Amino acid sequence: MKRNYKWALLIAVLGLTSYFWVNSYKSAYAMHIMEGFLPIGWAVFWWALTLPFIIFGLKSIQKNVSEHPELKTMLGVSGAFAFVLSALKIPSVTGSCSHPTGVGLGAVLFGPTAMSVIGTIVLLFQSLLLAHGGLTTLGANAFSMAVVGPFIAYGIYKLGRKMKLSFAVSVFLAAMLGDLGTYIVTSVQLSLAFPAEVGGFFASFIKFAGIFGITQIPLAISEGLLTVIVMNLLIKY
Amino acid sequence: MLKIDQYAYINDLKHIHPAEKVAFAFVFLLFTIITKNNSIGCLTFIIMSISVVFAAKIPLSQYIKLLLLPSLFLLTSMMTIVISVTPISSMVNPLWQIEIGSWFIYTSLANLKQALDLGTTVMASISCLYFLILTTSINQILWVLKQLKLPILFIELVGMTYRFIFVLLDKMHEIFLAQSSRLGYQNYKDWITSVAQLIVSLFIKSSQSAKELQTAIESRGGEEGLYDIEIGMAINRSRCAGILVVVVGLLTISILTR
Amino acid sequence: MKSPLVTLEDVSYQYGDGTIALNDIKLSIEQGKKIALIGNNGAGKSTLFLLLNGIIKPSKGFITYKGKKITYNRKEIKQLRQRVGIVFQNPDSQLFSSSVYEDIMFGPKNLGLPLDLVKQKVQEVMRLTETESLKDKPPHFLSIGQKKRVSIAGVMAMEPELMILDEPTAGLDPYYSRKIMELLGTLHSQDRTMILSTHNVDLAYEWADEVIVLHDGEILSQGAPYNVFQQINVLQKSHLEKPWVMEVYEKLLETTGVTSTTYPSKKAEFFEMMKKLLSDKTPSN
Amino acid sequence: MKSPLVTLEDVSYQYGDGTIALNDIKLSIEQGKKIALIGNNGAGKSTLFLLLNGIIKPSKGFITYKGKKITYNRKEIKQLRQRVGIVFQNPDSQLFSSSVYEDIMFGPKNLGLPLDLVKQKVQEVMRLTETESLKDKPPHFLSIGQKKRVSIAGVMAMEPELMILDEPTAGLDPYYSRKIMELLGTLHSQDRTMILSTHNVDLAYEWADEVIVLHDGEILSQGAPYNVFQQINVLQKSHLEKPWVMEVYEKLLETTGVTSTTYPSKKAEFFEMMKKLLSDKTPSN
Repeated sequence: MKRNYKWALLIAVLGLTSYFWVNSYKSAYAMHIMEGFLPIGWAVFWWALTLPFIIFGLKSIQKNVSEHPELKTMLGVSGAFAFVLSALKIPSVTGSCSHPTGVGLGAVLFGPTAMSVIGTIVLLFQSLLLAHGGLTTLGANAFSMAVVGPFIAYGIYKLGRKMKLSFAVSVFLAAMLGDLGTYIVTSVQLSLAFPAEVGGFFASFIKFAGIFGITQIPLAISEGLLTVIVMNLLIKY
Repeated sequence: MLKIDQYAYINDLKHIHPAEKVAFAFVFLLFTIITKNNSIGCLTFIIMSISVVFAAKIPLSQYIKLLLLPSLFLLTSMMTIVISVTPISSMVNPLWQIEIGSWFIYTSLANLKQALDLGTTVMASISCLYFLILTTSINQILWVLKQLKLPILFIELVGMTYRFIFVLLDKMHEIFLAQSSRLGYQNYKDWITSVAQLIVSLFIKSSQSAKELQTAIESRGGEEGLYDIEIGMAINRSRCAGILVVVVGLLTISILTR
Repeated sequence: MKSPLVTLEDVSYQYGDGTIALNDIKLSIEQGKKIALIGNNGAGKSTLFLLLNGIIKPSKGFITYKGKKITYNRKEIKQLRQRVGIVFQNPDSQLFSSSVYEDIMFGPKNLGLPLDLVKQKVQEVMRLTETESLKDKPPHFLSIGQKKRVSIAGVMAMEPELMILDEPTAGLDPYYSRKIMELLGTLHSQDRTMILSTHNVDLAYEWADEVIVLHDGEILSQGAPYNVFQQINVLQKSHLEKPWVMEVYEKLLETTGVTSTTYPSKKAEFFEMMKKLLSDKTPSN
Repeated sequence: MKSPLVTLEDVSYQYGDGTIALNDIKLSIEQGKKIALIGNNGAGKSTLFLLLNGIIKPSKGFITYKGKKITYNRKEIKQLRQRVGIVFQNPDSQLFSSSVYEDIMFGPKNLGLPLDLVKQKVQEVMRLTETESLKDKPPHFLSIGQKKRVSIAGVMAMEPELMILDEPTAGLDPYYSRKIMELLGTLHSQDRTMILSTHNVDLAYEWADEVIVLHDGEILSQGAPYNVFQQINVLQKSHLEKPWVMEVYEKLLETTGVTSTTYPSKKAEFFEMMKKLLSDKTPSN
């Protein structure tokens, strides 16, 4: 276990190094599809796909709130917490910045249904207060970041625990694969909107996934690692 | 603390009714996205930029900084669209190409046009978004969301999130200073443990804040109507007429330049 | 004798984890008084406030309001929360709306009054607390002194009969502290009882009609400031100091050998008394 | 004359949004002093502290440490942060680790010392600050007085030459305030300079060798406490009051018609002087 941890740390340091080296300027937000980027048809399509999750999430929160009124303030503050984490700009040694997205953390803590609502609100504020992402593209961004990411993270976490993986490994995989899932869905969304002339969707997907992978894969690893450390600290409390 | 939020409260259009601002921004935004017409795109960008800089009096340098913000994503995506790879056997009509083994790396005219159209649409669209967020405070946006009859629970969560963003940002800054002054964040290993400690510490404080907020709300006798917003202003008829004229104008342009 | 506004009859409160926050408290609060509640961190002040406002119920004993025992049905709780207002110590968790105006409006609106009346009340407290110019600002634009004033306005707007302030001057510099205390002076009236918790014995001595010392969930003393602060054993037990006006005055009496049972209640009064005392003693000068 | 520990040479600091927090500050801090920094909310105290610790750089002017101009290379910044320790006002944000022990260890560990030495230092400061019994507790379970002690221990463990405390007694009741001030008494030495910011003029007057009054980003006055607090225009401009010991003493001189230029520096000393003064005036008694 001790050895594994050292290895994980080594890999993480390597990952972080390459991530900072490749990408010295804003990258976590690179996965926010900006305003006007998606053709109107696709924008509507992704909204339509996301809305049921939000409505379902709101319904389940409403049900719980009537039993525990304090849940509402807890979720409201959690939204702010997730936003602040995503805006966390801490200059690291190279002078670049990192932005932990906290999708995995949120999903493991609050469950994926509540996260789809909170995540959408966080994305709304990211476009309103930070100009990251957009309003017409909010549906698409919410689908990848507030729906798919948390569901994957939560599913992997539960699966990992069932398969008797250690807590740390489950959390790491959950957070990392949640991030990767988000990145793949975004690539899918982009390539559906902009299929290649030759090879169509698939060729385009390879291009988008390839080019964003350079920044997103190291980021997913570092986020996975960070989430493990955070969860370990949280358990101590 | 957050620049955009500050401008939203102090800009020169802060007293214009939010419904008008939202309508103005969305009319242009929707026309831009739906028509994907370059002349509409350029017109939108010019009108929005003028409104932001001259009407709302947002400093030009700030506006340019904001415009550059999504450039990384935009340029990466445009490059991805422009450059294609295909087996040499395929039939393409490239503008430019190189051969590597049995593959073509090439750029076609259609790809180039698609990328440029995309660039125009995106710049026009984000100028609409910037007009909206730089002139309309969250308070006014909450009012709009309420008029759109979104679920109360959703609006309440949005409102609380907004308020506590600033409380927690303050706390995060305090923790960050305390850590730095005791030599946190000095190298990679310190960096990641320091960030983790900061997140956990902030999480504990968040849950405390939530409890305090709950007590404060209850002590003032209510759980309902947390964010009933009063907009102390009326809709201006001539400006509404102006927006109608814009709609007709944009419609005409999109038909003429089809 | 006036009938008391609120009484606590052998009230105890125990938290879920077993901590006993208040232990068999007997307390009676008279209408129109200015009461300073003094007690260490963890003495049970917050618990007492939440009990008075009906947020929590006593584990043992009961509370009466204007002679009527509180039974905690919905209507009574609502009424109680209107009549007893709490200004919490941390204004950051007290203010939750997206503008000052809406925050002040929250309380009166919950009372179910007609909107016109609500607006009129809000206008009035904004004038009283000098927060009109802040009306459209979100709370995070305010300085800490302004936040305090807005928190007070939000509670005032509900027109409580009993107003509780949890360390209203905490975190404020002397200038803002004085401003807040002046504001509390204007807000107090025969119909409005005030309870203020503080660590500052000098402030308590100058401001209050009555001082209550709470220690480890029990009331050690209740009475006029100069009476309470004369009880050496109470001060020692609750780790308090004597207000300096009293201490210096007592020293002065001791040094000059004069005996007196009246105490100066304000700094200015003390200087007057000192002058008189010394000129009596040294008529030649 | 001793050479100063730190000097600020015409230092200004302007925040990103254009606010000028400090304006052309000239300041020299001598080794081994106990300095009280007094200033209202927003006077620029926090900015000054962050400058001394190297977290921010002056927009204009420069800072010297032991006569050497600080150039802000990595090594120097690290050295500066070790030599100048800040205990921030809000212990809730100062304590971020999951246990008291780890929190105290955070600073020395970051210095890159061998683990044995780190542990030894932590042990020592825990003894000094009486926090041994709290060792394994998570910080948010502590009382506010305990939190303060742990924050001080965390900074002490880095063995700073200059120790800055931002309102160390804020939010504490009189008992804990006294405890903290006693602790600061034991921690101070000829090799350890201390700066303490406070709103409490009485505390500043009794504790400090030197008082600095900061107002609106400028230094209004610097000097021995009784000198600074005699400057009526400084007090008025910065909305401060005179320490009561001084005020009462002056009134006493005025009433008795005695003139004197020496001031009592402590409460006990004042009472002595009062006794002497009055017995001189009224020898008959």
